[in-house]
Amino acid sequence: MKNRYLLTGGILSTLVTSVIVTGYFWTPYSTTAMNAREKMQPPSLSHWFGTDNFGRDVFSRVMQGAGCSFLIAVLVVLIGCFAGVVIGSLCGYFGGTADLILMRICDTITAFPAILLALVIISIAGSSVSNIVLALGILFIPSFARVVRTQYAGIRDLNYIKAARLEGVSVPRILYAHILPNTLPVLVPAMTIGFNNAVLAEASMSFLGIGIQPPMASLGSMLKDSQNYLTSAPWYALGAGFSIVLLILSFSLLSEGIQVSRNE
Amino acid sequence: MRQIIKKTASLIITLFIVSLLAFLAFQIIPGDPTTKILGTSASPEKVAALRTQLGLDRPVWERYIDWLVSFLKGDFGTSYNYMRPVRSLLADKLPVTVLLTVMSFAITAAAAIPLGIVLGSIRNALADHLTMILDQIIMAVPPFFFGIIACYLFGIVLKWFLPGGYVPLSASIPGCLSYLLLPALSLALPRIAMTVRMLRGSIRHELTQNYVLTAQSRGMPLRAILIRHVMRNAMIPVVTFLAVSAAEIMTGTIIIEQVFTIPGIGRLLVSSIGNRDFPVVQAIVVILAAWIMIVNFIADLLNHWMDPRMRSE
Amino acid sequence: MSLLEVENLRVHFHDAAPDRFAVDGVSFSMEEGDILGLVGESGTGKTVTSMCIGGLLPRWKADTQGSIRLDGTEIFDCSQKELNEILGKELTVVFQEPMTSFNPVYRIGRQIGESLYVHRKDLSQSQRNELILDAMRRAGLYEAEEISRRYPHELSGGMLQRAMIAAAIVTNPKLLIADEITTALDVTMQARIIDQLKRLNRESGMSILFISHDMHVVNRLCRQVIVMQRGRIVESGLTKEIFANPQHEYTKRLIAAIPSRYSGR
Amino acid sequence: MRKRIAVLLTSLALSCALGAGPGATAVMAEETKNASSGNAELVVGLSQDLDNSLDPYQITAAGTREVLFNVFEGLVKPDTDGNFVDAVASEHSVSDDGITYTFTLRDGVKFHNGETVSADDVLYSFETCAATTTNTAVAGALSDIQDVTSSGNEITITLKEKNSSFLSTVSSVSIVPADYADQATAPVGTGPFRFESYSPQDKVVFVRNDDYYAGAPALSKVTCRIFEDANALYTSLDAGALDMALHMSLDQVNSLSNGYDVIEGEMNLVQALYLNNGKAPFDDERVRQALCYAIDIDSILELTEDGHGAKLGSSVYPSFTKYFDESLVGAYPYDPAKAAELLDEAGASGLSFTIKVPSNYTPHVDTASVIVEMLSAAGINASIQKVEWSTWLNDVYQGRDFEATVIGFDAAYLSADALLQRWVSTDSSNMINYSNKDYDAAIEKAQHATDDEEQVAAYKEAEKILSDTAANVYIQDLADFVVLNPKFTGYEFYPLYASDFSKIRPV
Repeated sequence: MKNRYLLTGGILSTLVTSVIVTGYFWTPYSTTAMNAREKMQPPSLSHWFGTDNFGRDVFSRVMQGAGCSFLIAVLVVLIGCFAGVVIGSLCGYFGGTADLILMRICDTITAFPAILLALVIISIAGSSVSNIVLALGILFIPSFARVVRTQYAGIRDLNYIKAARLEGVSVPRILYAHILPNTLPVLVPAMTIGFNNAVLAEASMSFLGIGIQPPMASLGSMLKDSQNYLTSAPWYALGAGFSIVLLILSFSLLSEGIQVSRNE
Repeated sequence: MRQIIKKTASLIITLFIVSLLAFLAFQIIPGDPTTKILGTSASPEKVAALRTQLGLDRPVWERYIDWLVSFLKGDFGTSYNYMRPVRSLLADKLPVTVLLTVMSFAITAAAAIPLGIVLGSIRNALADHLTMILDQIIMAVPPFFFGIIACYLFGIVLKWFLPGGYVPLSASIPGCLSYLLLPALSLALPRIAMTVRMLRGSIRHELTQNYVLTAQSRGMPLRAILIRHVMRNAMIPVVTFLAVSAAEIMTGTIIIEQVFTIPGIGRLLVSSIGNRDFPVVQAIVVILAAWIMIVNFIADLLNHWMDPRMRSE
Repeated sequence: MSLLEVENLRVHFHDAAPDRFAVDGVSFSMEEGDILGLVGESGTGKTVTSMCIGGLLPRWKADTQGSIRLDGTEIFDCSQKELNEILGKELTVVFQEPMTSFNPVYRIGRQIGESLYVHRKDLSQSQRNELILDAMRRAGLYEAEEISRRYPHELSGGMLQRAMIAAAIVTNPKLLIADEITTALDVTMQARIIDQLKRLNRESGMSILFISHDMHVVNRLCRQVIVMQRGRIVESGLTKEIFANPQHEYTKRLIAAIPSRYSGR
Repeated sequence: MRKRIAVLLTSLALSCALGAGPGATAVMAEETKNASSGNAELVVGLSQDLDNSLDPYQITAAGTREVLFNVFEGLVKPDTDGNFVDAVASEHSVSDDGITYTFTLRDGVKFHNGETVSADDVLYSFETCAATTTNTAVAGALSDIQDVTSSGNEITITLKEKNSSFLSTVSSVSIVPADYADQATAPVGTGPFRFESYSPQDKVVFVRNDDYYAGAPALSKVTCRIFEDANALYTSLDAGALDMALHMSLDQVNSLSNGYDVIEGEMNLVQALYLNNGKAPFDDERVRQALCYAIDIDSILELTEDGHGAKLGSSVYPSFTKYFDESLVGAYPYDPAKAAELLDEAGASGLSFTIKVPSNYTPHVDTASVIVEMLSAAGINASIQKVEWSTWLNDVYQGRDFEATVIGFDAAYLSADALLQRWVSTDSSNMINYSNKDYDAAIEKAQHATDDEEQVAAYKEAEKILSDTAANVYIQDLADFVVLNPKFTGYEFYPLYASDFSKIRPV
């Protein structure tokens, strides 16, 4: 059965990534230059997504905004995943008190309202991109840790692991050379879901006003600013909103495609 | 039974840690509640007087213990910002958020389960691909974006619903419920998509099991097999997922209440953090954390009850 | 008029090659009280034949020709509703894998009573319980009350297979199809199940279509036997005669395959 | 089986959509249905929650003072032109030497709880206000009172020394019933509207005061709905759930699609890029002047307010005509070259600094964004740090831990003092650490000037010093838009933060 998801997901994600990468170097218009004459222009050939209340080209800002959201989401997933794997593997493999303590910490993080934790970190260290990534990264550790923990607990007792142990293979090698590859079929989808949630989390933080600082803009902060001009310049909100949807959709379709082709 | 005791114990410990963390968080965040109360041009002596009155000058540990003792006795303290006991504030606002969460959860279950059953049991390739794409798209739409667009479309353009025109339950039951319908829907949509996907996959998987063949060989019609046999098994992972999403919905209300101007504890939490209103934030943080823990706890219990294989462990 | 008449049965799977037939022109018949063995290596169309008789082959998977008459009614002409009247009442099936044939979330007793729930709605719950316990005892499960309250994962393979048999005989069907039911069991349990089936046949006159690749088991249980190879019947007749002097090369190999300790008897 | 479930689903989806329709609008219509008959009801949108205490002497937030203007009155109260007219007092007179003020109590004035106002209530009000008010400027003015005596319905106040703006202080002393304990949660005053109920973060309701001495207002009930999210307020207004909204931004007004009337006025505040004069690099006057030259005020107005804002040159806003000095407006014409030259002179050519700005005030955030963009064009590297309101109050206003910020200062009560006293070097709320001896002397002279001309001249001299020393980069008084349902008319702006519901009446 021709794997439609892999195809559409693949095309969409390469398209989105290429737009984002070009966004880092070049954008049709400067993303910060303001000019009063061009305020609130509807979408036209020169401005594909129209202009905002300062006369800036929305499409260029969306390109950079997407880049910013993408960067944050990827970094957050990396932090969450790396720390999650370390914690999850230790808990899953060894169990006992380490498992109890680390899992309690994870429970606390999940139970803690995300916006309060994010606010604490940002008010201590200021709201630069790195702090937002740190704040969100911490929030994402428990979900990865739990997934990895159940995987390790499952694989820990399989015979080939016992065999490796008997041969005197060092624990880290067992953990990360033997068991980790087998957790990938579960870890990869968890990472894509993590990516989606990271994009949404960043957007929500910006929506509550504790995210990216102007003049830099992420898709979330643009959506927040655009809400004011919904009736007079709907293209501003729609441009930002649908870019978020496209960003998430392309990568979740890709991961769906990978999953479908894997268990075919 | 032993497991239940162990779980409740860990739940209580975690709640303690969460409340402590929230308390410490406020020592770190800059901003002093007295400025909000006394205003910007208050004289230093007045500020100091108020700080002692509110007990803000005592060491952190002492204040935390005091808060804990009074909290357990049911006295949540008085809000710095509204000069009213936190209990009465929450008494007004908690029901609103709970109603929103319950409605959103009901919509999720009511829409996702039948849809999941239908999609799980029919063998139509086109329907499969269509719903798969639809699921992906709905899951990609951030709830607050859907909220904004819904406000614009249904509110301003179609005038079916007046954004910002929240009607309290006491004033008119239909008015309140119909106002909360759209916010509940924007919270529920992504979860409906996820639940449908999971339920369809689970039913598909169960249909291939041998006990279905056995039931067929007993002359049982497909519909009876689906309801009596397949559903009981297919629902096990879905029930856990629904329980967990009940927790996510409650935290999701924080943003949705801002978009739809609903006077619930979500909005109160955001404004209280802004106003550095410790007692209110503490109370809400503990309530939210308790709700998340309890819901996960119920998910485990449901899991045990529905799946006898788990019980023997 | 015999209990079961199968005439020129042909089955072709949609996803198989056009000329490749899973069952290529099989005909045989069974009388009341017969125990007929259907034997051959795996993949020779034995199970497909039994599935057709049981009306369990989904239409969208394969198309079928020929005719199967059970007690006079033509299976292929029946609508699903009519089929459901027969299945579980006139004819029941026991499958190979006892562990997975049970629904993991329900107790054994309730699942044994499923066909009563479908066909005997007139009975009260207590009457049904009586029938269930009686069927369990007839299938060799003597502490019936206690076992009926257990869950499938709490019982051994042998006990589960007995429970499946109990479930099959609770409505006293005319024909029981046993599809490789001993394959998943150890040798001692196999012998007990075979004796159980013999006793049931003797007591209730229920005819059994026994499908297996194990000639030894067939030899112990079945009066007549049909040998199948690549969808066709290569030899059929009384078991004693076939064992005495097998005609067809394939039958010889099958008999030779029995481990020496059991041959003779 | 499939068919039945499909039918269930479509009916579910339909009920979702329709359910929202009739139910909601029916309820809302009822609230504004009887607008035409005698008891018109108005629904107003507030962009900030009310203060914690509604006690007139404890109010700090401008948004709360603005609404409770309808509930509390002093012996005298300001009118739309900024003069003081008689309110609870029927007439008032000032002795030639400006020391003794006599007020005759208007007879028959009733409090909202039905009691008639007595001289004792007035004495009690002055005492309690002096003791408990959180506003240091008012407390300071009241401390100049020698004594307050009453005989029958005559109240005489004698001052220690002449204070030309004492009438404005009298207007800010709201007359309250003696020994009434819970003003904080259930305020009682003499104003045209009576307080009915308040539920936090939801709404506050005022009802008409039928026996108001100057005639009962046209509106029978005013419901103020509270929004923290400006966008949600705007959407609700545009959808018709509100009849009136205050302090809308120009962009919001331009994109309204519900055909409401738009009334334009000034916000009556001084928006500027306030520079921390106590901290490098802005302790050097030349660097501050360089910024003044490097920022083109006209294009800020163009970008943020489409030219609607009113330019200003110092810490007094234009609608305060008596003290506004027109000549200071063009003091620093846009001249990037001169700015660069001044920066080199001061040895701060590679200047870079952060602007801390409160995230909940969109107009100030927008102005800061424009400034950053403009300065980067002139080689000055400025960056924005949006902070929460509480953090801004704590770090910037109280802690003075900032380099630059964009905010607007309004007048708590109608006097130049309320705007200029703040920059006296010894004042506790001198956020920008401005210390200039000539300035302090000018303010001192103004406060104790014997006659009006002398006082105005002294205040203007102080304003000039602020401009010459480039204390801050003065930008504009933001345009203030009030949006009103065409079913109502009569709204008028006041020269201070107040919105008078008693003037509004159905068409």
